[in-house]
Amino acid sequence: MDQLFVTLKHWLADFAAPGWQPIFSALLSIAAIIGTFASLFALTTLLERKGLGRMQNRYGPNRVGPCGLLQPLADGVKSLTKEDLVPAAADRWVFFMAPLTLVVPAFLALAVLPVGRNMTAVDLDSGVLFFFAVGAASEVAVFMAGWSSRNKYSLLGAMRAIAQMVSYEVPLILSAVPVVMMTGSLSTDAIVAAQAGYACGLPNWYVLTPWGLAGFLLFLIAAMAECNRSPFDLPEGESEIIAGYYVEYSGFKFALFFLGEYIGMFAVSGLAVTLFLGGWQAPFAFLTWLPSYAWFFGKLLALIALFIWVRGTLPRLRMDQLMNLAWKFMLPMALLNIAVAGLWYFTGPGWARWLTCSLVVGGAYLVLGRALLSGAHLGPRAYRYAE
Amino acid sequence: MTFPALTFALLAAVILSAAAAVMMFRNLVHSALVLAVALSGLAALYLQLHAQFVGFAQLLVYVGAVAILIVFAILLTRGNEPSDQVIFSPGRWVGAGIALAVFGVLARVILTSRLLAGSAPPAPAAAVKEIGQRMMERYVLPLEVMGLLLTVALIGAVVLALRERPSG
Amino acid sequence: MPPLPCYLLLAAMLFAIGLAAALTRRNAIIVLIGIELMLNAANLNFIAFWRYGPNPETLRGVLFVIFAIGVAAAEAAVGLALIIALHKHFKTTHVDQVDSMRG
Amino acid sequence: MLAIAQPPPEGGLESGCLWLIPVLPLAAAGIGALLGRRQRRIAAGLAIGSMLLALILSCRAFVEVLHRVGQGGVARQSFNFHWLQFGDTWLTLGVVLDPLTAVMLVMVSFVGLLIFIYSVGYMAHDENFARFFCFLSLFASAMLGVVIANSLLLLFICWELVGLTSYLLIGFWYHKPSAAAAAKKAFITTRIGDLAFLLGMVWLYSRAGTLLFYDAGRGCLEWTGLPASTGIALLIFCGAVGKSGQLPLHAWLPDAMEGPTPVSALIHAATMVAAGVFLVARVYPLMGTTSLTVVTWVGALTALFAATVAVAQTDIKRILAYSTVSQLGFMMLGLGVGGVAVGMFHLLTHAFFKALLFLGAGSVIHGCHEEQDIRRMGGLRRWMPVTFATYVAGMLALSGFPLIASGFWSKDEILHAAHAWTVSSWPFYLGLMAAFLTAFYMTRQVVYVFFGKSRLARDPAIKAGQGGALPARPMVERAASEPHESPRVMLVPLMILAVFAVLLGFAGTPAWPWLRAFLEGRPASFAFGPLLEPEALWLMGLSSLVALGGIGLGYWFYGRRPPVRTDEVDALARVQPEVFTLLEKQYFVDEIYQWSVVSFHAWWARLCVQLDEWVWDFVVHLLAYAAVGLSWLNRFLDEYVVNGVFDQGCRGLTRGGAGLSHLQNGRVQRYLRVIALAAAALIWFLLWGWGAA
Repeated sequence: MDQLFVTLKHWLADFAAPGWQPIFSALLSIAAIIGTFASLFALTTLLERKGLGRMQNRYGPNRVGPCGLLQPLADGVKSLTKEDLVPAAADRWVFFMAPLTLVVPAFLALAVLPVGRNMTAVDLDSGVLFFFAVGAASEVAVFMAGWSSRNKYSLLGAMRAIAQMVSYEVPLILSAVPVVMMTGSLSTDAIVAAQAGYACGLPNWYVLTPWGLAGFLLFLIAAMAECNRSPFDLPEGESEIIAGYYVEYSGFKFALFFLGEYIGMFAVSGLAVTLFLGGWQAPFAFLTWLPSYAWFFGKLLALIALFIWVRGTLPRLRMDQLMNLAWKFMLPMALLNIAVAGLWYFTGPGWARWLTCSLVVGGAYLVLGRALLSGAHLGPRAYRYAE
Repeated sequence: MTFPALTFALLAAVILSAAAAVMMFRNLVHSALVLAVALSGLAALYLQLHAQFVGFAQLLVYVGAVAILIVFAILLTRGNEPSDQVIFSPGRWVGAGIALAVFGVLARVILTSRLLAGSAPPAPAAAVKEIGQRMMERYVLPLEVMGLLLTVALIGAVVLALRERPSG
Repeated sequence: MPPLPCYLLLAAMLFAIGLAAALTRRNAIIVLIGIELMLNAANLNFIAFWRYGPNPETLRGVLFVIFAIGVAAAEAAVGLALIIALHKHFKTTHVDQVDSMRG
Repeated sequence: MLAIAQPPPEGGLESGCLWLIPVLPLAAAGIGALLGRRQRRIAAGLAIGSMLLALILSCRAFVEVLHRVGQGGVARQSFNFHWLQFGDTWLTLGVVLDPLTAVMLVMVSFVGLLIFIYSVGYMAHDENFARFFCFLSLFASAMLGVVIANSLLLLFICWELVGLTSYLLIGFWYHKPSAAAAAKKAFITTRIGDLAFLLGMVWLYSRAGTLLFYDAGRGCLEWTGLPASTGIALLIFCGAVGKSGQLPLHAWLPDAMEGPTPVSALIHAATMVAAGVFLVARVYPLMGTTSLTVVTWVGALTALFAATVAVAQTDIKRILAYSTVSQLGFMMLGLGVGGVAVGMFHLLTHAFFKALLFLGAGSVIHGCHEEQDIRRMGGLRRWMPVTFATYVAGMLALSGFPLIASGFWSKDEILHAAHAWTVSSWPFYLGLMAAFLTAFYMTRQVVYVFFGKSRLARDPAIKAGQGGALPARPMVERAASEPHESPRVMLVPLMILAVFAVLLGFAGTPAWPWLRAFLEGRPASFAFGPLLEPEALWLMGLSSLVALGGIGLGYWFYGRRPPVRTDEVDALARVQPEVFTLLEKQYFVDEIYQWSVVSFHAWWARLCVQLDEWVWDFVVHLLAYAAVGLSWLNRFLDEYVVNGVFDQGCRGLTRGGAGLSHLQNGRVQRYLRVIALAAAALIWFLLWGWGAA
């Protein structure tokens, strides 16, 4: 059961000509990944809309199919059949390349995620680095989209998005560093393997250590900002810059953007699962009978749900708040987290390192948070009306 | 024509054409974008040469940072409209000639040297662990200097790009 | 033709193109891009020599390239900042119009 | 000093962290130097904290030495480390811990700590508070360095540092011209002695080949039969003379009182001037009989001379300064006649009670609003009882009040030794007279300051500078407020010092010569025997008689009818006016120096000027005229021969420069092109040379 898909793939691969087997199996896994995550994307859009609807006290989509289950299908058909507008002043080539540049790296990033036991598409020796490297391409894509469509709003949105992504990439990577230090490898498989086993009933996940917890939270926040999710969705704020850098996109290209964003979200949360939540490992020893990929996707969906929840809950940040958060809070916090991981590593096992590390992390959190909030005015805004 | 040779030929074609495009395009933004293409091609070439880490680092640094930086610079210097005036500097032919001369010298060096005529040795392993250990043991001083340099560059860039004093 | 000279030739062409870009274009940003291209050509040489040269296990080429990439990043940052300052000061980024030290 | 961080090859735990003792205040000084003016609290805290730590470490060292002495083990452990290498010989420095060092360490750091605390109160209103404490810590570290040095060189280095800090602190109020002058005077005068010291050191090195005191049998003090040791010893003694103001180099010490009072107490009474005595004690093994005789005579003469001068002074600090000089003379006398223990004993007791007296004087000055002239004080015991009590304790100790005062025991021991001296009996009598005078002038001062009626409020302005008095201040400033008692932070150190000034004497009574035994590395034993020997009794009786006599005479002169008016003629002056004037003018020593040394230099300078003007200038002018003539000749050649050619050359150059300057147009790309072309050409040339193609 656990190895079902692996065996299936091998069985299929045996049909190929002997010289072409590696390429064939690679194609197989690519197809599997694309299929899985594309359908997951469809599912997620539905979940998001319905969940938000519930949070905002309204029904979500409930017309197409049984209680709106077929809504994604309808959307897909609609976006495929819509007219594909290209602004007259647009820079055609760039305008056309932008969605592809966004989607392809996103899918590439999925390749290194171990979605189950022996179910990593390519196990690179420097997988995490690969992940961030291809993730970097999305910024170029955003710029291409925003700049090529010759629209002030989209250019502004692109600029905002790039500034935000560049700022939040730093804490994102830095918060992943402690895990790499602990595992001693950049390979995602090795990282998952390092979190195997259980201690006194709890799994050895990194999230269950002081630095791991801090890193996980930092990583989540940075991830939200990285894929422009609320509350960091300034670049796409409908109310401010009508949907930001893809204002001018419509039809299938728009769908591609949408897809790209969601795939990016999956990828980043999948990495979070891999780095901190023990990948496909079961949380408790007595639950290991469930197949590993089930655990992976369960955790993934849980994180997605968290994202949706946050989106439904928190208001949008201002630009200065965004930057302050990135540079004045998360960056120092992540740096200190690295140091704390080193401390953890060098002070041998025992309650002492628990105490010291949690004290350092907590103290830093208090100090930095206080410093961050010291200048900020968080009270209700004072409206001034014109007489 | 074997598989590596094929990939090499393709990548070389991509890289060279992209680089040439960088030089030729009127529109600076296009130049920047194709520069990103060329550099990603180089990264792929590194991968083919079994330098995985370097390849990904190249991708991360150049596509993720430098290209974006260049684009920002272009937009900040009003360079994003395709310039209607001539884009080449006076004495361009001299420059091109010199570039050609340099290439000629290099090519002659490469083609006439007898040291390079060796078949491919087995692919060396550049495990990330190895690189990290080397960096921490033997090359730790360069590493520190590098960190210092980057910090200085960061501060210097900020200071330079600050608004100019009215006195200056 | 053995692989190494191919890589070296490619690097040489890349270098020449970068040099040409740096020598012939008016815009300072393209000059900078040309310099970046030349740097990358050098990096390609390093990697190629590491791959096909003697005792690759020392990883010299790789490490050198890593450091070179870092330096290139710093150089790009400072250079672009310089160009921006230049543009603020001279209201142009054409290197042939910026030929005096006093504004 | 940091080189000592490696574990010591010889000696126990203390030598390991002995070097910390001077380094702590040094660090405090270093940090203090970086502080801003505003951060007074930090500066004081640093200085005092470091001093406290140093004191604790010193006590540890002391206890350890005590322990070892008690076991009868070797009482000395030294620890040396290489400092400089010339050729194949290493110049070695080191630290030593022996009873002498231990005692001095505790004394210096303890008195220093008290005075630091005191200064917090005294300097409270000074805007250069932080700087002051920085200097103080620097001084403390240098002094401790002198104490623990095991190498004459290291000792000399710290010695010079001490001199420097003394200069800085005397001139602390450099805006007062008198202070600046005094600082310069102190620096230069001591420099004379230090020059001799340096010579002696070099000589010693050339003879002994090492400057280490103790080096496992190879140190220069462990050398037996060192050739020319007398000359060396005398030269080194000159350094001591300069530093602790013996005749004839005493002149700087009284002027040094221009500095803040804590400085006078710490440097010019308790520690630095004692450094000279300590130096002699340290190199005692080098001293032969001849040099010891010299030491004795210098000490005895200084003691008497300074005591006589002190009788006639009217500046409260000046009196104490001269008394310091005379007490230092006593110490030298003790060293000369009685050996290390005798001198050191008086050094210790004196350090305490003289610091006490100075701090008391400081408290008085503070209370009287910076008034220093004792003729404008009086009756102060009403206003500042604590100061009065402690001051009287110090005064009794200094004037050797029998049995209870520490000064009595130490001075008695010195006299005892002097009496037992075989070479001559004069030093004994000189010492007796000095002791008598000491008691006398201390009584005079106490009466002037504390008894009678206050002469503060109402004073007819004394003419400025008369009788060494301070220039009179405008009435408004001083008549403003009554004298007041000083703050507690100043009083507490006074009390502590007073207690020690009384009690310390019992560490060296003939009955229980603990200190002597300790310094000689023997466990002490208690026995009343020596106390009751007839000769000892007789001497004790004599010295107590002398002390009481001095006090009595002083009271008879001044105490019966304390002066009521400021411009009143001194009681002694009424009896012996010209003697009094002579004393008041300090035997005109300064004037003598002025007429002899200074004026000689001035004369010499003038002579040089004359020579310069008449002889050399003449020659120069001669040559100059010749040169002018020649140059006229030259000019003709120049204008009509050379210039033509030259102008042509210039034009050529100008054109060439203009041509070349075209290369340097600010075009970056052109430079780049040249570079690239040159690089290509270079590669080509290097690989194939020009011939190939």
